[in-house]
This record gives sequence, structure tokens and C-alpha cells, in this order.
Amino acid sequence: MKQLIQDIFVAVSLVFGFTSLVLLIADAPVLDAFKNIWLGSFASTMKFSQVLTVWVPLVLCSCGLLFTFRANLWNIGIEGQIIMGAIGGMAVLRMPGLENPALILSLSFVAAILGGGAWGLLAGLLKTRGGVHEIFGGLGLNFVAQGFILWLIFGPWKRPGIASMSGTELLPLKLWLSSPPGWRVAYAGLAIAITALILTWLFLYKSKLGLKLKAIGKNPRAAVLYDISPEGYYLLSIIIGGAFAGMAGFMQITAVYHRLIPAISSGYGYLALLLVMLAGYRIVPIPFLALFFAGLNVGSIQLPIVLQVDSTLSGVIQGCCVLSALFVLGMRQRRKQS
Amino acid sequence: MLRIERPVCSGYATEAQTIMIGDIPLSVLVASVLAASVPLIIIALGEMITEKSGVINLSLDGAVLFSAMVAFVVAKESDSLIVGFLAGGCAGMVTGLIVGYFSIYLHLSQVAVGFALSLLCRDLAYFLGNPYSRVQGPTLISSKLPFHDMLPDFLQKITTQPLTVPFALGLIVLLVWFFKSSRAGLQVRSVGENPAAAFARGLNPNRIQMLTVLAGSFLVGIGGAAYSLSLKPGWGRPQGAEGIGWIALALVIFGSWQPSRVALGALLFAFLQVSGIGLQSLFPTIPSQVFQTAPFPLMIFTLIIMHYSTSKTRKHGEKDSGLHKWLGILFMSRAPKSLGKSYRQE
Amino acid sequence: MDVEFQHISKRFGSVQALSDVSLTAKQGTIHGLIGENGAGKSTLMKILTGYQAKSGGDILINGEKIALKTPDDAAQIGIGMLYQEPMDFPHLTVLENFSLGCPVLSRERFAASLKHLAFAFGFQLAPKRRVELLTVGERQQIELLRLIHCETSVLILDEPTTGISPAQKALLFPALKKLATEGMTILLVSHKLEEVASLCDEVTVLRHGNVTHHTYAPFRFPELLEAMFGAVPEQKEKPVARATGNAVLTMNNIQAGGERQGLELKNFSAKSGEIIGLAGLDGAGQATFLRLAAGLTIPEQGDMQLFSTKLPTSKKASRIAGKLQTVFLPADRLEEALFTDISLSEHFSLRDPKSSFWQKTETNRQRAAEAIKTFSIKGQYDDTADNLSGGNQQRLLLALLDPQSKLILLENPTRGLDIRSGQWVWEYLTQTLSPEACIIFSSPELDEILHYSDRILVFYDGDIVLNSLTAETDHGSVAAAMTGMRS
Amino acid sequence: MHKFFTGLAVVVAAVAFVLSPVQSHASTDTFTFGLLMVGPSNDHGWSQAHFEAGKEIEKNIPGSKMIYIDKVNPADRPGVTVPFLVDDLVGKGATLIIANSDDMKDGIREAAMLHPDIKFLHISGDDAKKQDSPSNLANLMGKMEYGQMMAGFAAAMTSKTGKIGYLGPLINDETKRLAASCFLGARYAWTEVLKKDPAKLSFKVSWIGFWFNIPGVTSDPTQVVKNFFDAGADVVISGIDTTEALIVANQRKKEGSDVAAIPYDFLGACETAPDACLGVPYFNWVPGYTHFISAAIDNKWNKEWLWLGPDWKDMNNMMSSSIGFQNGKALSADNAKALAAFSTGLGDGTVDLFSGPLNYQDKTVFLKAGEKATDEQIWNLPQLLEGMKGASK
Repeated sequence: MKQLIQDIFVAVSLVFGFTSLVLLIADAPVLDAFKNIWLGSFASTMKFSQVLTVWVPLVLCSCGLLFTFRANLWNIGIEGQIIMGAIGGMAVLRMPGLENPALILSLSFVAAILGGGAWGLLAGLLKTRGGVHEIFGGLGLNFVAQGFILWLIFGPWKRPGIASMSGTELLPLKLWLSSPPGWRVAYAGLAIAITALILTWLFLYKSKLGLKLKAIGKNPRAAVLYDISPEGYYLLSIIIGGAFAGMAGFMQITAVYHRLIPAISSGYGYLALLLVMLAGYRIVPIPFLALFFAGLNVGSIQLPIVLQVDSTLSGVIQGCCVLSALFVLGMRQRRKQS
Repeated sequence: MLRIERPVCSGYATEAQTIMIGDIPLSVLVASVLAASVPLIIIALGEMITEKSGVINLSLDGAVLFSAMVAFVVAKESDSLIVGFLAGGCAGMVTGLIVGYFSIYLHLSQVAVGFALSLLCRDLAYFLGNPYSRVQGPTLISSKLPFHDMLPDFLQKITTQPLTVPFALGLIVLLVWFFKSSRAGLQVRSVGENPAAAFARGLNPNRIQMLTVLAGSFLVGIGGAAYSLSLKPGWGRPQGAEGIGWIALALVIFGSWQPSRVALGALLFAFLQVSGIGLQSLFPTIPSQVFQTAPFPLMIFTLIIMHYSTSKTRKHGEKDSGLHKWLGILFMSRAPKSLGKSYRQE
Repeated sequence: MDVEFQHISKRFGSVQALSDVSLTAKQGTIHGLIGENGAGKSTLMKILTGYQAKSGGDILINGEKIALKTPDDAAQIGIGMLYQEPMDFPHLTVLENFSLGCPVLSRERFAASLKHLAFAFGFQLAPKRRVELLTVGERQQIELLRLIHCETSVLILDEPTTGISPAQKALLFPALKKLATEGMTILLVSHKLEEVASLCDEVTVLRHGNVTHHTYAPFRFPELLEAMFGAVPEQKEKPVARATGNAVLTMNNIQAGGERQGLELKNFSAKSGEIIGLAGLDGAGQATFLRLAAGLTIPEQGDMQLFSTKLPTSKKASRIAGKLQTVFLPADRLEEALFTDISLSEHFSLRDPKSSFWQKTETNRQRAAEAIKTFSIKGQYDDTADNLSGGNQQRLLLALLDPQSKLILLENPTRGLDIRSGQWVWEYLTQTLSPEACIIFSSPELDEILHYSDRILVFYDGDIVLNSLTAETDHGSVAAAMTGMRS
Repeated sequence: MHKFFTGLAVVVAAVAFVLSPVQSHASTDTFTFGLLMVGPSNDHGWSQAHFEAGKEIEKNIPGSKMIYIDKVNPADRPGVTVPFLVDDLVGKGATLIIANSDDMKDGIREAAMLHPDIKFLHISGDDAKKQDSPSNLANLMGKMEYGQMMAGFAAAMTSKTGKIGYLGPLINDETKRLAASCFLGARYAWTEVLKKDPAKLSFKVSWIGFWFNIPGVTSDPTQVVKNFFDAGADVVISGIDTTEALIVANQRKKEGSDVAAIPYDFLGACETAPDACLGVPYFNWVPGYTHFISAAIDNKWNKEWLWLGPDWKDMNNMMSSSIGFQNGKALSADNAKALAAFSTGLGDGTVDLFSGPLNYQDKTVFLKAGEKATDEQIWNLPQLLEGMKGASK
């Protein structure tokens, strides 16, 4: 236990130490920077609710990644899956003839899941059938999805008149997911994220599917002898991963931007990869760490306003957290051995 | 100062006889492709060296940006291109040091460390480089061969290049020799193939890996510097080198861990990107994004062909001939055996 | 050089691999080191090469204490080892393999030296050929030449004859004797008494990490056997041949890739109740045969029938084989049959044929606990598979095996097991499981095959060269067939 | 291992919640205005022009104070929306918010509805023209067409080869309009001033697909500019947000080629590479800002749509001219003189470039002889003009 506290202390001070150093190099006030990040993310319900809007897609992506990591797949294509989910959802929202908002939104949600899942499936097929490592297949598909969404926004789905990087025409108000008064986060988003967490926990830790994914991840060759087809479960896990990413894409268009924009994924896929690594590929820390990461993202906006410091500092802190945690983990393993 | 005015583009006069790709003369296309591929060649070769020793440095994308930033800032402050390039190399080496230490000595997942570092380096570059964005700094310009004027026009265009071009070409030759004929190259390969056996033969796999990673990441840093000091001079957000690291990683596979083929892949990629601009005017109805995104699906497509031909060729062993053999030579790919696995000394 | 071990001990975690081992190998002699699997022979040698660190004791060279931290230290002194599994680089060429790990010399010198040495020893090695295309024997030859080239003065050979042909053996042995007479110190690790007898000047026997015997040539086998095994293992009654029934597995004109030469066979059929032993040198085709039968390897040509059902030539084959109650237990359990980081009870959950959504933790814990009792597995239900010893892993695999299985394919079922555990495995297979089941197993131990099988198939270079009832053949003919000498 | 991560999570969460929330208070005796910039405040382009104008306002209007957020775009600030940033600026005391990008159109409209007592100024857009739009939202834009005409003019005057490249971002009405203006300026210089054969003037537009380079998605502007030069062009006019054109021209110039470039947007854009810069057409937001901020301070705010042009008397007057053209080092004295005459002509109406006969790129008629284009026609230009090379769609 004492060792544990010491390790956490080391990890946290590494993060603070490195970040302070970076701030000093940039000639910025160190303590003020940290203070402003915290104030900018948790100082008011308004800000906290903004943090939650980031928290929702992060949690959704992380849940998806837990499935793929379980099967020992590096689903770096998650960015593209978010994009394709958003495109799928948007396709339904743009469909003429439907009247009932609840129905349209539900259909759009399903389409987003299908869009993300299909893109995941594609990466999975590239791996299982095409022999392309999922990292490269995924990256390539990310670029393709990025090209596709730009083409849609500047082509068939462009705004009347001027196509611009601000994206497609704004959705009608009735298709916005509603938020509590004064809050910026949609009820539905919170509900979906929490449901996703519970479902993921049930699937991964309590169902046979979770066990089988773990088995595949640990030893695909042996899995064949247990009548578990690695190929099938790879595909399944990456489809599930893609589906969760698609949900995140859906939240982005219906609850955050209310339209399709080129950067709809907001880099949450990559951020979620970091998050899941920091959580040690386990579900329990995910909601908390997601809150932390979301807080950094939102709070860092105070830096340019108040201190005229670039807000990419949040990314530096996030990356540094993961590396410090990995470092401490490596040291622990090393200690254990000697 | 006396200077003989060279016609801005002598190709203009002889345009009628020149082969044109879109509206670009062929010689110009070759020269552009060569210039555009140089940083990519250097970066991909750096990564290839690293992977030859069995370590994947996935931080490439961030490392390139970080070293580009450092190179530009240092070159500007010191007003020296050489110092800038060296600083870029050192910045790259720092990322290599982290990946190397974490994976070789702490036995952590190379992919996890590399990915986290990649995002960290990217944001660090933006953060620290912010005060230097879009300011004027030193730039490496093209230089002519000493016997430039004796060459035909076609060659004049191709050979007027920044010094990074001969550097990259020399690097290819050097690495071909290094891995084929040098003792150190053989040791690096042996560690990448079977570190346990290398250890049994008295080598120190960890040290060899670490040194190789450092050397490789130094080159990656030089490649990053080649962006901010030569190909896309200056720093800013976006710099223009974003995403290049991922492409370099794919190129190493495409090139089957052979220097000449990796370089060929980089040239091919640069060709697709450069000719995309020309194609835009040939096919105005196709959105420009299509040409720019095309290299990526094409790269994946090649990897699939590679997988197909590799498995066929393996199955048929050496007996095979004809199409499969041809495909095999072109697309067969084989990674160092212990790539990505960390070696624990017993 | 004289090599002296003084009170060497080595621990791996809680396991005492070596305790207080002392012995001396004199210059110009061949010193045999024998013992059963796991007696500590290889560990002792790896300590001498600096590959593994010792926990206690000293090593003296020519009476002088030396520290060996890495193989480099050992190589500097002139200690070199030929490992049982070739420690080489399959993707590199012969010459590259030859030139790695020696003092600096130009490439030409290496090429010339390789040519010269190969000629002197009568080995035929093409310098440009990639090593992965060579046989194990040839790879060992490269290693041997390399060690000689590096002016090794203490040569350690760890089971040098595993997987090499008699012809290669005939080249190797005189060469070794010649080296010894030229002043080399040779340490030979083996569990094959005939080899030791024909080569060694003196022999040390290890058992459970202790020196139990030391003697000079000529050797008395019973004495050595007793030192190796405690008491001479009693020759049990050969089990009675079992009743056979319908055809279980038939193969026609099969061609498949895999191992060194792939596998080609005309026709073969196995009947229920039969126990078939697969003999052959490593990589001669037995492994491919077993994987074909399990549906894990897809034949390039020909067709196979399991219980009169034609196996498809797709990845579905293994599932269908599984449905037809065929099980396969590979030799490398942790690599191919068990999951690290997954507990015993979870293994039972994975094996559970009934499909259910939930994991049913309680049920599986109970089943695991029962199996632990029945199969006397040393472990708890929530231990992970990688924490079990090799023998217990094999027991776990047997416990996971469906007792109703009709075709049981075993690859080296007693690998890494001590004699008692091995006997226990065979008892379970033959007595507890249904006598209707057809058992096909491969083993590197000819004795095991001769003892337990009703029928023997001998593989040589991807062909079946002998297919005979055990009763109608003998040790000599099987051994001859294994090495390619057709009778 | 998992204990470690759980522990880490707990510590992090604890720190997050223990830090007690403190609300910062803004002082009330100053007039604070917030500026939302789409790009970095030091981009030597569009956003910096706004940033500098804001600084200028702080100097010129006593008691005014600017707070700003730059890089307000989803790529740089994932998940952060305009209404949220407005909340933040308002929380810090801002009573007028300026949003400097077309992209923020929707967000600023939403924010205007959420904060009826705060004034909003959206650069570009035309909400203020609409009946049902919020009354606290005004629009401001500059008539860059004139600036681009001058850029085209300077380019054609300087060009020896008669080949001019136009580095376009993506194809939309605004960019087509600007590219066409540029072409008209160039053609005027070529045929009316230099009296050369119009067929010898080549004006080529290459679109990269976005306002700046995204590797793998857009064409590489550096490469496009190089291609222009390699294909014989000796002047490249940039219509994108970043300065690649100027940088490449500078590189070529150092290598001995006689080339030049014209950047875009920002007065100081030439500083990146002064030697290769013919000049820059730029936005000066000071007059527009002054107008709206004074109105807000004096409670004379109107829902207005302003499309401000240059002060033809003194284009580079920081207080009065919304569009300027700053000559660069590379512009010869003679050409500078010609340019001045040209701008005078534009100012007094003797030179009206959007007048017939003009054809579209597909040779259909845009303006008959003698016909003059309306603002509406220019604003919604459907395709490029005859004589221009490059895609219209």
C-alpha cells in the first residue's frame, strides 16, 4: 500500500514536473496555468456541463476501445469510425418525409451505430482477410473517412450558396437533443454514456463474449481449439468498437454541433486511446479519467484568454499522464522481478 | 553583384517538345517528386533502421512535428541551417530515447508508448512553437551542380535541388551497403531477427537496439527538419507535415524493410500527391480531395496485394514461377522476426 | 582448458534447479553430462556460457576463478555452446550466420574460412543459402563450424543429435573426437546413453539438480540408469491391444504444406479403438499430420473424412472436426492450448459446449475444483494457467478434454513430464477414457511409441515410410525407417 | 497493477473536486469586448488582421479592453462550441462579442439568442439583413474585391512571362468572386496598360480544397505553388490563409529565379519574406470595429449589415480605409505608380472592371457590352470568367 501511494506520487509529480518545465520554457506562470485550467472546467455548473459534453463521447469511445483492446486489437481507426457514425446519423437526419423528431432521432442513432460499425468491420476485414495490420488499415481508413466527409460537406451536402468549412446546414431545432435548462449537456447523451458503461461492464466481465474476447486476445491459436473463431471475434469486437464510436459521432452532430463539420470527431478517438491506456485497459477508472481529460480539454481554453498561453498544453498534460503511468508501471514490473 | 539572368523557366520556350503531365512538364514533375519525397525518404529510412533492430517507433508522427519545430526555432535563433538540422536530429533522438528506454529497458508495449508519445510530441510542438509561428527564418535553397550548365535542360531541372536530395540519395546507398555488407548492419539485423540468439553469441541486444533506435530517430529528426527548413519552410499550425509520420510507417512495410524499396515507396507516394495537383485540371469534375486521399487507399490496397502474394509465395516455396514470382519480388514483405517484441535478458 | 564447477546452485523463483553441483572437465576430453529431462543439465551449461546467471558457487578455468556475466565474457575466454534448438537466425544466410559473434574479420576471411572448415569436416553448406531452408542438422553444422572458427577451446554440445539424421551423425561424431584430441574441452549434454557411450571419456550424472554419479569409460548402463532415474524404471507389461471398430479417420492422396517438407500421403485410415504412434525425427511431418486430422491445417489436395463426414477445405474444418468430437492436444501447451492470465475455472467456462450468454462463474468454479481433485492438479481454481507447471498444465488439458471424445490427437503427450506423470497420463488415456476412442499421438521417444501404440506410422521427410502394427515390427526397423534407411 | 490505476483515478478525481470553485469577477468601469478568432492570433493572415485591429481599438477608444480566444475551430478546439466560448467571455465581462469567421455563423446566432443584452458582431454573413434575426447581431465585411483587383493588376504588371498563378482555397461563391476580381485586375493591366495581346495572358487557378493545408486531404499548397513556377508562372497570388506562396517565391528568388508572390489578408503578411512580396491586399478592421464599438458604448447600436470598401483617398489609412493594399519591396517604382493610378481609377469609377462584355468560363454571356454587374451578381458569381483556367465547380 505504501508502495502504491509512492508510485502514484511519482506519477503525479512527473506529470506536474514536466508540465511546469514546459510552461517555464514558454515563459508562462506555472501555478496560474494550473489554477485556470481547474477553474475553467469545474468552477461553475455551466463549465462542468461543458466538461460533460466532452465526457460523453470520450466515455463512448473508451467503451468501444475496451472491446477491441480485450481482443488485443489496436483500433486506431476509431477516428474514422466516429466520422462514419456521424455521417450515417446525418444521412437519416437529412432524409425528407419523416416528421416525428423522436423517430428520426432514433433512426439516426441506429444509422450512426451502423455507420461506425461498418467502418470498423472494414478495418477488421482488412486485418483478417487482407492481412493488413489494424493500425495501418485503421489509419488509412481514417484518411479515407476524412476525405469522404469533406467531399460531402463541400459536395452533395453543402449549404445552399456557400459551401464552407463550417459544415452542413444547421439542423432544425426539433432535431437537437434537449438539455436541462442552463446546462450544455444533453440528457440523452448522459443516459447513453452511462448505459454504455454498464453494458460494457456486463459484456466484458460477466458475459461469455467478454471471456472469449479475452481468450482471443491472449492466445488466438489456442482459441481455435476451444471452438472460438479468432477471425469472427476480431470482427465482432471491432464492429462493437465501431458502433460505440458511431454513437459518439451521433452525439457530436445532435448534441454538440447540430450539423456535420469536417472535424466532427474532434480527435476524441485518439484521446480515448490515451484514456484507455491510462486506465490500464480497465473499465472502472474510465469515467473518472474521462472526466479529468474532458476537464483538461475544456479548462485549457482559459489559458489563451487569461494568460495568453497556447491551450495545446492540455494535450501535453494528457500525453504526459499516460507516459508517466507507463513509466511507473514499468518500474513496478522491474521491482517485482528483482 | 553580377548575375546572369536565367530565363525563369526555359521550359516555357521548349514546352511544345516537352512531355507534359497535366500542365506540368515531365522533367519538372520528376524534380518535384524528388524534392517532395526527400523528407519522407529520410523519415521512412530512419524508422526502417529502428524496426530492423526489432523496435517499432510509433511516435513518428509527433516526432516529425516536434523535430521540425525545434529545427526551425534553433535555426532561426542561431541563424544557422546546420545547427538547425542538427537540433532537429537531436529532438528526434529524444523521442527515440523515450521509446527505446520504455520498450527496451522497461519492457512496456512499444505501440502504447509510441502512440502516447506521438500525441504528446505533436501538442508539445504546437505549444512551444507557438511564438515562432509564421515568422521568417532561414531556408535551405536549391543548389546547382558544378557542371550545371553543361547538362541538357531536362537534367538541369532535375538536378537543381536542395542539399537534402543528395543527402537522401546518399543515405539510401549507405543503408543498402550497411545492411548488406557491414558488420554492424549484420548485428542490427541479427538482433531484430532473434535477440536471444544474438545474446548467446556475445552481442548485447539491448544496447544494439538502443543505439539503433537513437540513430534511426536522429534521421527522423533530420527528416522533420527537412520539412521546416527546406520543403515547407517555417513553422505554424498546421505546419504541413501532419500525418507524414503515419505514412512513413506504412512505407516501411511497403518497402519490406529494404532501404531501396522503402525509398521507392516514398517516391511513389510523392508522385501520387504531386501528380494529383496536375490531375485536378485534367479531371475538373472530380473533387480535389479524391486525388489527395487516393494515395492512402492505394497504400492499403498494396498491402493487401502484398499479403496475397506473400502467402502464395510462401506456400509454393521457391518452386514458383511466373506471375506469382513476379508479384513476390515486387510485393513480398517480411518483417524482422522479433519486431515489436521486447527482449528480456535471462 | 580445464573447466571446474564448484558448488554451483541456481534457483528460478521457488524452484531449485541446481544445488551444490561440482564437476571438472579436463582439457582434451569429452565429458558427458546425462540425466533425464529437467535434471538441470542445460541450466548448468547455460551458466557456463554466461547466458544465465548462477545463484551461488564458482566457476574455475585452469584453476582460476572467473566471472561470467554475459555470453560475451564466455566467448572472450573461448567458451562456446551448441544449443539444442539451433540458436541462429533463420532469415539470414549461411555465411551471415557463420560470421556473427566472432572477433572482427573481413567478410572474405569468413567466406574462406567457412569453405575451408566445411571441406575439412565434410559438410556441404552453400554460403548464400538462407538458413530457414536448411535442416536442423545442417544448422547445427554451421554453428559447430562457427564455434571452431572462433577458436573455441571449451565446446558445449546440448543434445547435438536431436533432429539430425544418422548420416549427419556419422559426420559429426568423428569430427568431435578429432577436436578433442586436438586439445579442445568438450562437454556433451545428452540423455541418449548410446551416444554418450560412444563419445565420452567420462560422465557425470545429474538428477533433480544434484550430481548423483561420476564415472569413466567404459560405462555400465545399469549403473548410469540407476543414477539417472533413481531406480531402473520397471518394464511394465505391454498393454493388450484394444478391439478396433469402424473407420474414424481416412485420408486420400493428401498434400499439405507445413514443417520442412510438407506432407504427402496416399491413403490412410484409422479405426476406433486404435492407438497409433507417430514416429519420426522432428519436423518430418507428424505435426502436420495431427493438425490435418484436427482440421487446423487445410490440405492443398486430396480429401479427408472424419467419421464418414468429408472435411471441408476451409477454415470451418476445425469447427466441424470439433463437433465430431475430435480433440487435439498440442505439445506447446501455453503457446497453443492454454491462455495466460485466464483462470482455470474460466478455462472450463470457455470449454463449456453449451452456449450461454453469462459466464456462470459458480458452476465453472465447481467444475474446476472437481477437476483439480480428480486430476490432482497443483493449483487453485482462480490460478491462471501460466502459473501452473508443465505437468499440471497437461493435467489441466486432460481435464478439459471431453471424456466422450472419439478421436484424440496428442502431440508429444509426455513432453516435459517426469516419468511418473507420464505414466499417469497414459493410464488416464487408456483406462479412464472410452476404449472406443481412437488415439493418435506423436512422440520423440521411440520407447514410448513402441510401448503404448498398437500401430506405428513412421514419417520421413514428409512421407509415411512405414505403417505397421507394433507387434509386427521392432525397435531396429522403426529406428531405421525414421532415419530414412528403407528396409 | 489494476490497484495502481484505480488509485490514480481516485487521486485525480479527488483533486478535481476538492479544488474549490472560485468565480472571477470582471470590473465594470471598462468596456470589454470579446474577440473570437478562427485561426491563431499570429497567423500573418486573416485572424491576425482582426487581432491587430482589436489592439488598435484598445488604444483609440479609452476604457475599451479586448479579451480574445484564438483558434476557435473544431479542429484546434475539439468539442468547444461558439456559444460556450461566448458564455465564457460574457462571464469575464465582455458586453460585445466579435466573431471573425463565416464558420461561426450558426454559433453566433445561437449565442445572440441566448444573450439578448450582449451585442454581437459577426464578420461576414448577412443575418442582419433578415427580418427574424436577433436585433443584437450585426454583420461586417470588407470589399476585398478591390484589393484583389489591385493584386491582379500588380501581378500582371510585374509578370514577364504573362503567366499568373492563383492559389485558391476551396470553390465557393466568395472565392470565385475574389479570383475573378483578381483576374479582371490582371487583364486590365495586361491589355489596357501594357497593351499586350490578351491571348498571351495566362491566369490559372488551382484550388487546394481548403483554407489551409491538411496533409492527405488537401493538395499541398507548397507543391501547387512550385508547380505554378515550374510551369512558367512568375507571379503567384495567394487566396488561402497561410503564406506558402510567399515562402516558395522567396526560396525561388534566392535560387535566382525572378519570381514574386502576393499574399493575402493581413497588412504584415509581407514580413514573412519581404524580398519576394509584390504587396498585399489586406483587411483593416479598425474602421468597422470603431463604428460598432462606439455605437455600443453610446447606446446607438443598430442591427446593421456593413460591407465596407477602401478609402480611395488614402487606401492605407488605418482609421478610415477598410480595404488596403500595402506595396511590397518587390514591386518596382514604375509599377507602383501604375498601381496608384489604377486605384485612383477604381476609386473615381473610371475603371469599372465588372462591366460588359464579359463571358463566363464556359463562354456563355455574363454581361453584355455596356452592362454593369450588380452587387448581387458579383456576390453570387456562378463560375469563373472566360480567360481564366481552372475548375469552376
